[in-house]
Amino acid sequence: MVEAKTTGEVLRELVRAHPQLQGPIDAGVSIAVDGRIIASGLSEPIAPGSEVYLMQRLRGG
Amino acid sequence: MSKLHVSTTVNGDAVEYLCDPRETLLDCLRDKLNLTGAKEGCGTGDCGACSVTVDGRLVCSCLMLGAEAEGKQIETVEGIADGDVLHPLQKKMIEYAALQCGICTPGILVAAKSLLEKNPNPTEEETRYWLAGNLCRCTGYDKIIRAVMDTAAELREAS
Amino acid sequence: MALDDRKSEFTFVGTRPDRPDGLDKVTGRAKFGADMSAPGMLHGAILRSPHAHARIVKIDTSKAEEHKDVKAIVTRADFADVPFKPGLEGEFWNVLENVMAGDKALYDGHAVAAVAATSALAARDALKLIEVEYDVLPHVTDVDKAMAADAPVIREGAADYSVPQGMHPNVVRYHESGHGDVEAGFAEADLVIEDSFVTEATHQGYIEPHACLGALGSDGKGELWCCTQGHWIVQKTCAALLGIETSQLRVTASEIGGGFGGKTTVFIEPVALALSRKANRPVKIVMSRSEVFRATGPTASASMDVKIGMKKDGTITAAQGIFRLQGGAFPGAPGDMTAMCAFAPYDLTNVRQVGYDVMSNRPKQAAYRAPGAPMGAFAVESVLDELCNQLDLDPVDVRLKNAAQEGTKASYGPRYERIGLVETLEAAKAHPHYSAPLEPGQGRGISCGFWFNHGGETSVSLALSEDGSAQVMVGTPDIGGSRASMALMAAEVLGIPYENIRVTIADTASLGYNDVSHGSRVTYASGLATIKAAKHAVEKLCERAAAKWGIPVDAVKWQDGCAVPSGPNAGDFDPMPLADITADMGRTGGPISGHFEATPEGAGVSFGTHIVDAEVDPETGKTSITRYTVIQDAGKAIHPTYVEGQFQGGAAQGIGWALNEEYIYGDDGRLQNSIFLDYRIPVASDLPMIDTVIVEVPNPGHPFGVRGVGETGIVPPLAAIANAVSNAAGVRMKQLPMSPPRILAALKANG
Amino acid sequence: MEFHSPTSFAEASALAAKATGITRFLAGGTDVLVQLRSDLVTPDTLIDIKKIDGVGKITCNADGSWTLGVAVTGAEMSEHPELGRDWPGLVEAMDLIGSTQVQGRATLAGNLCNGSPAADSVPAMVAAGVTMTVTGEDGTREVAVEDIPTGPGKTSLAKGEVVSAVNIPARGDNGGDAYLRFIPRTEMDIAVVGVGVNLRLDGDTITEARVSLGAVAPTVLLVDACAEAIIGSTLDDAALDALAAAASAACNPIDDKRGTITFRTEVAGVLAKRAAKIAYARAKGEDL
Repeated sequence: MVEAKTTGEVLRELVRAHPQLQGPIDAGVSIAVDGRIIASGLSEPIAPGSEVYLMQRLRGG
Repeated sequence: MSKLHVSTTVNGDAVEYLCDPRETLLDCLRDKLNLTGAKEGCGTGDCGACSVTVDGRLVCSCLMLGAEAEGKQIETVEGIADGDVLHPLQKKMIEYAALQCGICTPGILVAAKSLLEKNPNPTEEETRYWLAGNLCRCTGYDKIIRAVMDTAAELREAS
Repeated sequence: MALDDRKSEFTFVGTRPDRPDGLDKVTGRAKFGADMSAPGMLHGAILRSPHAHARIVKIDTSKAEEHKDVKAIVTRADFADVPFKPGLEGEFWNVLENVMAGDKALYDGHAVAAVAATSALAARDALKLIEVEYDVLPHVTDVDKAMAADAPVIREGAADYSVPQGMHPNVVRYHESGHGDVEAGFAEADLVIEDSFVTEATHQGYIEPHACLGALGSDGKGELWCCTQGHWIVQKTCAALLGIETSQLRVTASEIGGGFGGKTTVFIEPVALALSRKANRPVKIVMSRSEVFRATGPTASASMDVKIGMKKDGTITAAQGIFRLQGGAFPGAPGDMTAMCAFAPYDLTNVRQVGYDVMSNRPKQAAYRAPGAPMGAFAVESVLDELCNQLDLDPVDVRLKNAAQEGTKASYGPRYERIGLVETLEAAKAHPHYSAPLEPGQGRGISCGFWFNHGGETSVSLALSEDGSAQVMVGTPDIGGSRASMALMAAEVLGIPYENIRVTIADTASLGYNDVSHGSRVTYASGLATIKAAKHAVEKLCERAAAKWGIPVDAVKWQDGCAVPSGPNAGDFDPMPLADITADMGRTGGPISGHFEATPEGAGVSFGTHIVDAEVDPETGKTSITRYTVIQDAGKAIHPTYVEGQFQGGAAQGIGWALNEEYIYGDDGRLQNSIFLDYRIPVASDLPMIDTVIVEVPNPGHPFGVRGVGETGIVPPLAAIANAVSNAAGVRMKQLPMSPPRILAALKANG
Repeated sequence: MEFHSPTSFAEASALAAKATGITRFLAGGTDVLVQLRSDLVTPDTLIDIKKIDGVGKITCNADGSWTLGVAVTGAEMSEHPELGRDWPGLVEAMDLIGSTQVQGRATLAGNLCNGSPAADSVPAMVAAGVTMTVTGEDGTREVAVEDIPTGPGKTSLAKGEVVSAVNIPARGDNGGDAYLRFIPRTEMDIAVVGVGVNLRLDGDTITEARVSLGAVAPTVLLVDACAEAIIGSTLDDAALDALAAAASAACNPIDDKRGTITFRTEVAGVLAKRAAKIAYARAKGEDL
């Protein structure tokens, strides 16, 4: 359980709580907030009660 | 390996160049005459992006040596428009969005023009088979075929 | 980002004007990668390994150096020392190793040295004078064999954190996701089908081979012209590989003759720059088609196991997929993408997916249109079709019954925002194609497909001229008509005619960083940025009008290309057209421009449904595609004709992939079919007209509702065609391409 | 590379005879240029034979036979009304090679001398009984098409010999020919299997036949067993089955990027039947 108001805070707090996540996060992750996939922005707001989901970073062709 | 002197006619202009016997007509058009409209997509005659006509005959300029152009009449994509007036095929290609990236477009235009000169009323099948040597990877050919056939119809009406 | 400015009524958007680069492209005037030359230019050529896997013992360039026309030769030693890291983290190292081999040649076609000479022929001749001593090593090119215990190791230490203990070192990344309890779900099913599927690697097959012209001085300043999907990534990568500062290299994107994901990285560009630095002259390199096939990025090949359980009424109770993707001698095969996309169209209670990224002695895979997604869809949608056949259910009804909707928890985790899958399925069901009778020997197939779409770093500037026209500078190379789309969106905001707007692809010195034209992001992200930049300019136009009228700026609004007074106390003024404001802008406060930069984060996922009829000759196994319909959600079609073109092109590429395109390796590990004669992409006479239906379910993440359309269109075809062929032939086809020998063998095996 | 444009076959032959290294004659160039470009074969001497008088002519001789210049292109053959009426299978076989663009350059002699067992025009020429006039330093000789290729990329022509004319027999009465090939696409492919059939009827009965297979052995095959299977028949189902069996039995193919042994063997029989039916219908005067 981490407390965060933005996508960047989520990542920071996750690594603080679970240092083993540093590897995956360095390798690139996207965060889905209420279904919207945030590819890289660290300042996207997260409202209370939002569903947050961590995914491997997406790549396109 | 001495170079060969070639005199030929391109889009009505008398031109001369010196070429290595191994250089293709496409090499000579692009590198010596700075006519870069014809493209090299394969170098093996399989993609048609380098299509030109030689004495009225549609060929791949990558499958002909520059030396063989001596005394010939060559037409390239640069010669299709009449001054500032686009050929109907050129207009239709734009109108139909029959190009996406546009790399195959010069070859398609040269080949389609050659088709319509030979057969003013081609069926869809005839058009598709005539253009089978012109690869397009973007469009799925649909809009290209429609553009060519509509141009044919327009030219028939005009004549 | 707040989208307070959403729009659903349009003046310009949705019309079909001529593209701004049309005339250049029909007259031969447009300058593509190979069309540029420079004073004093040399021609480069690259020596490539004939071996699939070999230690490079020695490279002797002395004879080539003596060639009178040779001005420079480079090998790996002429590039920067880039650090090695596992997985994709060390992507610069991976790219460098791919651009010029280090200790080992890792695939047939791997670059080992390069020459610059005064002519292209001389450069090619000089290559023959370079002597390379190889110690040939055992090789592997097949994904399943590359994972086997006795497989030769491509590179120790390449696996990243994600790979579980005990896997072969060639497995370099691992992905697992899902939710629910698949075993419990399978137990609930009336019918469970589990099957294995194989797809071969295919190439993006753009008709323009890679080409570039580079100039780099010993002062570290350089210029590069190249055909690329993204010149900032080229700038950044080349700078890293050559050890120069990024900003000192100016990269200009030429017109690009197709990319489809294959031009999202560098191959020859750093080599041209290294040669140029050494020779102190500009160097041009143009790949041959054979080099394109052997040494640029094909897509991954795949080996997949899919298991799906279904109730008699068509409800999917559980789904599981294992997807093994081979991406050449480097990390990057999109096994994770395959896994995440495979079941994405469906609302599943129990789902589990596993993806592997496996290395082998093949060229480094590059993205190809929805990378990874088509293979997974082929496996999943084939099993679904078989379930429908065996349970005697309508394939569209079953997909509708299980279709993901707004709020569905996606197979890859998050919940969907508003999506348009159901709308595409309903359109499929209503389309005359779906109910048209079939001739004997024909079969019909359908499939759904999904792709994420992408936003990415984006920067756009817009400047107004005194005559009231506008120039827009975008940073995403225009591959399929995006300049027209940008101009339409700018016209919509500014309220001036489409024709009065000129859109230019700016070079790296003229604009901030822009992500590559990939991920179906251009119309979405550059479009969004164009809209925002235009609004930024409109704000300034309103300020000028307010100042001229002497009223507060918030009393002015922008309407139909004019500033107009707004609100009860604004005063009574005639609308002030844009051109009236710009005419004297130099005297009223200076130039008026708009700018926007961001990483838009609302790309909006996209779905499509394809219907295809195929006819199989039972005596020869030859397939012809007799009818094809693409139905896809575009969110909002900015220029519908180019949206249709994307749909049609995706279908055509899918037809090639499904039927005939494949990388064929010999036992020696060499690519057997590196020319267009033998790598069989569809020709005009192979295809029918391709019907399209544009579904528009607006993307809530874009002011005009745009969803990218470039990639989703290649996701359903493999499965849709496999289903059509299987239904025509009466035997399930599980391997792509479904070449005639494979179909005939399957028919024979089936009696 | 030296480049020559002789004006007679004698001169061309002499140039080739005294040349050292690799020598190639350039007619349409659709194979020579591909090999040159890909560094597969870089000739030391390239002899363009298109400046020789008469190489572009199609002549119908008094006895009904045809003489084609060695630079006559596929497109010119297809556009010739009478040639196609006499030998539709042969003209169609040539027309199958490559694109419209390639048709503007490719020639029968070039297709033959490239030595590919998959060359489309060759089975049709063999079935038709075409011969080549070959000019060497010691004069000319006439060689049956089937005697020229000796293996992939190899021919029986001696150093200094050049094909100087293509001779197609008179069609004669009640005859028909056909050529079919299998390719995975509709165009732009190399034959995976090719079958040429030429036959003559007396009433409904086949009295003469020549059947030739391409791409199923190191050289194009003239298969007597195939001819025997249908001679004396009215091309009934039994004869067709025997023809297919004989065709498949004659196959000695390889597995390669274009097809498998099994596939080629099977499809050779299928195409032999289909081609025989077309040739038979043509011999009956049906317009196909």
